Amino acid sequence: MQHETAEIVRAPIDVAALAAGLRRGEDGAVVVFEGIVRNGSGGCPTLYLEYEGYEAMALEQMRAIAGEARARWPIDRVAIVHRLGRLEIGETSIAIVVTSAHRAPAFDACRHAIDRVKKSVAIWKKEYFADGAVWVEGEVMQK
Amino acid sequence: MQHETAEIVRAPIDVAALAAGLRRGEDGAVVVFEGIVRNGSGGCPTLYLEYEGYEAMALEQMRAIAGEARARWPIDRVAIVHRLGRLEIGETSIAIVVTSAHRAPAFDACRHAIDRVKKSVAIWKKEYFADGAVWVEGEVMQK
Amino acid sequence: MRVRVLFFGRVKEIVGRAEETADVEDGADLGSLFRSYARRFPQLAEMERSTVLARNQKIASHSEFLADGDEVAFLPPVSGGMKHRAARNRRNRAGAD
Amino acid sequence: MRVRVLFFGRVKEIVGRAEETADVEDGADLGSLFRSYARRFPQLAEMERSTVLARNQKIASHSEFLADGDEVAFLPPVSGGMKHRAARNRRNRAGAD
Repeated sequence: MQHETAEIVRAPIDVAALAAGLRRGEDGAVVVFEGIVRNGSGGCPTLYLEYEGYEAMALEQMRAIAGEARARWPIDRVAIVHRLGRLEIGETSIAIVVTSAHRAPAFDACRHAIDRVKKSVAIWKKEYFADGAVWVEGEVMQK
Repeated sequence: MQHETAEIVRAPIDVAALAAGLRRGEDGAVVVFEGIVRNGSGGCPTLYLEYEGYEAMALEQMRAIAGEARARWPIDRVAIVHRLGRLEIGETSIAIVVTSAHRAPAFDACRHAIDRVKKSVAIWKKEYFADGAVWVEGEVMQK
Repeated sequence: MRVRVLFFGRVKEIVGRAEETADVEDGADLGSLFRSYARRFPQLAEMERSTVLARNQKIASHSEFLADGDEVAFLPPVSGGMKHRAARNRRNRAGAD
Repeated sequence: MRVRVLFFGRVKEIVGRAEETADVEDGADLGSLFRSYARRFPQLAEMERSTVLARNQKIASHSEFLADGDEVAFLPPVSGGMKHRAARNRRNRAGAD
């Protein structure tokens, strides 16, 4: 396992296996973030989401975010895994795992990584409702 | 599954099952913290740790910390599970899982919970080395 | 010269395809390529401020020159990770389009 | 009156047992109970500042009065969660004791 892992998958993300593969004897903390497909809060329920990506670019961006986290905080390893394709409510679209000797930098790095992913990774999603679908447009892409 | 779960166990913590049991359709974020037994950074390696607790009091304190997190942040559910007994290097001593519609309060609540656990839960550990053992004394217990 | 052009998200639906090959004049920059698509697809013109261009998988400004064989991508606002709060508003707006 | 007294962590090793029953005078408070143990175990006296007392599973001050049947616990600094940075220093100090 590398110190920085970025992966794009189309099957469910096995977060437990991912975290187990990262941890080592010198780690005292593992912080995991999972983004999950949730129901809308309005009247019309979400049926499912479709994620698509510019995969080569997205992978490179995810790797850069992992590297940035390791450059900025004294952490051990970072893995960022994004799932594409059709996802149902409750499924994990993204998992970020950070291992570290101490907990504070692991929390900081994990949080920073998900904030960056949402702004600067070439991935898009379309939300499907009973009466139609819409591209969810979040943030104008940043470097 | 309750909104606030506190558990003390003596077997390995199945964090994946714990997180899976908590998440619901209205959640968009899961933040997991795992504290793991790590090797010392000095010359003499840790062999293993023994955790003991004043169980009735510790459970009550863990429940209070979970409740405090839910009172303070707009999150969905909180589970705090601490393992007691002999733990080897690399094993998880504590897992905290927070589910939430949005990620920021999940990160804040999870981090707050582990900070509070370390200061105010009646659990102690003894670290075993090749040449002896020592009670690890962290923080004077706070309310 | 020829460049490969990729479209994602809403841009892909506006253009009606995921990718195509485009012939561009020598000395053309990314801005001129964008404008040529914006003329064909007025909805794309409205998205100029929010659509980022990439050249060979790196974000690039409109003033960057194209080279033969380049891969250009039109990238509308991204939405990786989990749900964005803005979804419902955007949907209503989309419905009013 | 009689109270149950529980010892944890290093206090348990100093006292040499995990719990015992103690007879205390009417009107005794937690402070007087602590002092009676501190007289028997000088190492415990050194830990007075860092040892918190609980009465019936709630943290309690030394001035709190005891009642028959109370459960009192002597709680040295806690170390739940994962490893604390201070461990190695403490170990060296313990070795010098």
